[in-house]
Amino acid sequence: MTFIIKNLPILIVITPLMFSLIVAVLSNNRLAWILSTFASFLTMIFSILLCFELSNNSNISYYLGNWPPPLGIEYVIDKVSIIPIIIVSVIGFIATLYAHNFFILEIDRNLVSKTYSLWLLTIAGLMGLITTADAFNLFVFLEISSLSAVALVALGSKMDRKALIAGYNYLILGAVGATFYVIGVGLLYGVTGTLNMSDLAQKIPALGLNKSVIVAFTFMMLGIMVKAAVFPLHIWLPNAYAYAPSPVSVLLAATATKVSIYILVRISYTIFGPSYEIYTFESLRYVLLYLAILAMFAGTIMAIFEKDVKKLLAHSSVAQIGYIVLGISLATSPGIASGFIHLINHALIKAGLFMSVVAMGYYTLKRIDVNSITGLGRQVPITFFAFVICALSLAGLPLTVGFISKLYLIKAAFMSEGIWLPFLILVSSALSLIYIWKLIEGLWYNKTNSKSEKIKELPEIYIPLLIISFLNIYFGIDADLIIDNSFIASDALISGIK
Amino acid sequence: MIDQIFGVWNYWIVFILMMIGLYIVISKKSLLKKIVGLALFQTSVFLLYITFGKIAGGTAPILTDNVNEIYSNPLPHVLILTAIVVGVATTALGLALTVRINKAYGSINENEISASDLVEYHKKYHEVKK
Amino acid sequence: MDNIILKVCTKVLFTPIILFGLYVQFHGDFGPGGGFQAGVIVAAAFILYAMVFSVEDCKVIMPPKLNFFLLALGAFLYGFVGIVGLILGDPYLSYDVLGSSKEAGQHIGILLVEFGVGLTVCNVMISLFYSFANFNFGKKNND
Amino acid sequence: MANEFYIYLSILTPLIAFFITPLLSSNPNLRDSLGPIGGIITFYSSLNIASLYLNGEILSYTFFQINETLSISFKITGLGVIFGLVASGLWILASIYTIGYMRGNKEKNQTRFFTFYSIAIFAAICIAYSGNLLTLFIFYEILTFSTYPLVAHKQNNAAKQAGRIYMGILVGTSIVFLLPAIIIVWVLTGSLDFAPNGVLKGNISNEYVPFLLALFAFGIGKAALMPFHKWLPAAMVAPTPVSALLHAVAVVKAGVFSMLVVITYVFGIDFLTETSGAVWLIWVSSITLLISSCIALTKDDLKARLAYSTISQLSYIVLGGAIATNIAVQGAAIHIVMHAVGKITLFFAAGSIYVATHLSKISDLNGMGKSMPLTFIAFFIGSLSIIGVPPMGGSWSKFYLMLGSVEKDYLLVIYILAISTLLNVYYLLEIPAKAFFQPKRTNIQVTKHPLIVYPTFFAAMLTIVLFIYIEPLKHITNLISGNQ
Repeated sequence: MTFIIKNLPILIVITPLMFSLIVAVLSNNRLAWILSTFASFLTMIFSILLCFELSNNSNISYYLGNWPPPLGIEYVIDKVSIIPIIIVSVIGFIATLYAHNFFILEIDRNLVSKTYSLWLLTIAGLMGLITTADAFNLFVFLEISSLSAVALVALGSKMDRKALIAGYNYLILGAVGATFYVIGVGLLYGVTGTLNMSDLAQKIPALGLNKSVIVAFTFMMLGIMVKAAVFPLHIWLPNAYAYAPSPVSVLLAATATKVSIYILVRISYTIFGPSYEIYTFESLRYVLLYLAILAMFAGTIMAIFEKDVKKLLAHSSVAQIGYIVLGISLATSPGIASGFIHLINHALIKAGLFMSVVAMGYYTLKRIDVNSITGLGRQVPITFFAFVICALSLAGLPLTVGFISKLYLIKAAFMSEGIWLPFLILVSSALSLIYIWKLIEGLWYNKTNSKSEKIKELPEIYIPLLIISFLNIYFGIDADLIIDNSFIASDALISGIK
Repeated sequence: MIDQIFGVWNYWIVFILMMIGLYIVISKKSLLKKIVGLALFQTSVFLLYITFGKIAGGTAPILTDNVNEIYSNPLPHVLILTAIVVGVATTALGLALTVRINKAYGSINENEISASDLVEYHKKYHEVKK
Repeated sequence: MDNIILKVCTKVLFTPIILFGLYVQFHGDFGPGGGFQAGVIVAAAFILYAMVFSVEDCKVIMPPKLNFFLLALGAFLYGFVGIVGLILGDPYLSYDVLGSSKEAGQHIGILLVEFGVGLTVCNVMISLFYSFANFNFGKKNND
Repeated sequence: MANEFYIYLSILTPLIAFFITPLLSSNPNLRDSLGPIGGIITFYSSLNIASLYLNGEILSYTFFQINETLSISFKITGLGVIFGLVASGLWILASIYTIGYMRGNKEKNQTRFFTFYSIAIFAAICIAYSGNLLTLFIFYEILTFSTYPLVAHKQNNAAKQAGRIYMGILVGTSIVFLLPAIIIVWVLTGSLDFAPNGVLKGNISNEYVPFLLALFAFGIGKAALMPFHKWLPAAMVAPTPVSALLHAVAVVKAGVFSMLVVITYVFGIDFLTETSGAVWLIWVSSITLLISSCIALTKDDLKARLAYSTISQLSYIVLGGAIATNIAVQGAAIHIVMHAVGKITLFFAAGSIYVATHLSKISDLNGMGKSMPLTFIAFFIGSLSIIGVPPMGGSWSKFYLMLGSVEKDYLLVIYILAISTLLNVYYLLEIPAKAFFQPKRTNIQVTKHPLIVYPTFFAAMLTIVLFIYIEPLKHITNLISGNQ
């Protein structure tokens, strides 16, 4: 079994990839689901093994096809990339476990197995994005993950035809973003002659204020900012999350943008880190900072006025991405660490919220909007319970993960920017309470004079949901694991700058 | 000055194609034309890469007995081969979506689509009010 | 299309086109060529057949299910060759261990991988053609 | 070890009640008896904690270490002992009263009500014994969220509106002001633990002290300083036991308790005196005190009047903290007890009037004294205690507050206290006066429930007992600011 340990960095990518090809040709939907669950389970096991491997050495590097870098493609797992790997694999597993009931309801029966194939392909693409240390290979995985994600989003068209438009917009914007990125990579390759990230990092500082590099940096950042849905490049996100099939919303909301933010960090700190003073100008940092603040408010305010609950959560995602980017744009060790903390925590929170909301939609067989949820809470008490926990976690109630991330984010903001920034963060999070409360209140209050019947809740739906809500509380109390690893990651990134 | 314009004419072509493509993506209302624009945009990037790889007078990088032969850098070509595949996939997916949109909405014009969504929304709203 | 000349020519040309595709495929080891080109050439044979006869006729010789299966198989082959190398103790996608010597291993590996690429490209082309071929681009059909 | 057992006991009892109550929904008698039993156990352990504290033993217990500087831990402080005694002692009374009220009023969803009632008590006791700002904040928020289902118990539109105001102000202020204040303390001092003479001294430059104190003062929305007082009258839509719990025992007391804790254990009285960072708070709380008394005059709804009276009484306590002398803080701490007992009497009385007659307007109460003498006598005694007339307990705290302001030469404060006492006399004594001396206008059916009337009367008696039996309380309050 040593070959498994030796090849873990590639196994986490090819396991879902190969299984997606097998699943695609199956005709039995249940078998497809079982195989997908198995594949995502294997991926999760491999990721966890990788975690243990990583505790012994600072990074694991893997040469694809035995070609050493900079010629060949290198896969690197270090203390930073392990965070999104764990997020994607764990959430991916839980979401796959959760997906089956929804897919057979929301998608044409003969398309279900192909849907699973796309689903695994998305996971594989995301994993590849995280592990690869080759700037061009990253583009390929970017497209693999986003094309399969677009197809998944568009599959929601059986329930609502708007899914097609949402998918189309996602495709166009995503393709433009990816092309921007690839222009940047091309320009960098033109001046340095290499595509390996660490090699790039070594060669760029020697070039000084080269215009090609500046343009390349801008293009790459812009391209990834589209993928990461950083305000104002987020417009594809709300519709894509809202009209996608339910499990897809869960998966994408919890993982896709997180991975893109991770790449944003990688580009600005790993590739351009050593020449930080020259290329990651103070001004760019401030661009990100102000965009993040705008995102916090714009996302929250849009969410307050939104009626459709899935879309509301998507708008809130925009705001939460703002928090993460804000932490990262502080460019201090506590700042980046708080960004990572919120990266993990928000994945847990949003996965839980989307899971409970789509479960309610599944039980009642209709789109959940603010008016139709009245009194639903008593019909589905377990789901409601999980929803309340995750919602309060989003609001940042103590003893939940949301509180931990808020605590560290505010501390970092206060330490580097003074009081005005924490104040803005807190005002926006107080505003976010409005839409959270609107939902909780709506679910809790009874419908006027109508006796609602209890709906039988399915264990295969509520068990993954309860796992997620438990994690929301558990990591809110025993936050050591997340906090420590985030600080290790941010220290590793910061040391690249110096 | 002349060198700035004509000496790097290949970059100018890349640049012009890129801007045309991006302009089409942004300005055209037809979903089909947007995809055409996107394809043009991506193609301009392929050209950019190939321009880097080309060495004046170079041949295909195949090993021959002549050691001193000049050959072009093969890596950008390989990369672009991948990028072309990705581009084809994007275009195919975009076209497939356009086909489905046309089936669902009876139009591929952005304005008409949003208008019909608006009509749908209002119908639903009135049903709720009744 | 009811042109008898086209039909006869297509029937005659169908096999040579595929043969040419295979030539390009296996020649790709030593000279210009390879899976991408070969796949497109083979797909062209099927597409020609479908255009001259009809898409339904083409679906008889290349059923969509088989098409999709081969598509997945090609990609699977690509990945699987990599896994074989991985099991034999080298990194993923390393073909050195496949044969008796390093060169022989590379040879076998590239051959198989390119065949997988060819298979996938060919079937992707055909399935793209299938999905767009029969579509009515007029106004909304009231079904 | 054995001594720390009392901390577990007092904290876990309401928590266990919280978990058991939903299981007993089919057996109302057993379910309802959990409250008094839990109250007695908690009160017993609080008494033990108090006596241990008086013997000079410092109990502390770290429940969970989040990282080196953050932990959820409990530590017994002088203020905590007082608040713990108040919360657990009045829980016994309130829970007995609640049974009578809920049954007499035939409320729906009683199980849910009792469930959240016990979790609110749990949060209040955890606040009392919390050993650092983080623990305080955590249970402060839990208290807010757990009382929401109680406030909005009726689940109609009025309850919905009130619930929104309640949550909006309490959670909003705590997030926007309190949390950054705590984080600023964390960044400045590197720790959040309470220390007998404050932790901020030497860590913050003097000109920022008023600013930080303002973040705390307005962040602790439960202390109902103007302009963040609106939630208290809004919460009046809740059933009366909830109002009693909110206004006398748990929520508002948690607010002023947190204020005092911040002033004494985070800033430190001496440090505040040195920097005179709390002077502005004296005026803000004085203004709150006067304005809310004036508003109370205008209210005809009995519970609304009591709510505004509560706002003004809370400001006494904040004022005591703001004066920042040992005696004033002592007075404030005593006032926590006195006001709790006094106000719970008034609310019990208001609730029993409502259950018996379904009247809530003061103008309708004319002449009711004859049909419910015990209730109105209790109301009268409670009012006297709030006003501060000996031999009621409330006189002690006012006495200490005045002493404190004399010590610091705040003569204006004394005038304000005097004026507000006059206002108190007017708006509180008007009610029993009307009930006893006005002719009865309407013929109203009066139905009494014994579980309501006796706790009310007992609470009234307690105010007198506390006047006589003040010594142990003085002992504890003497120890608050650390000088033995």
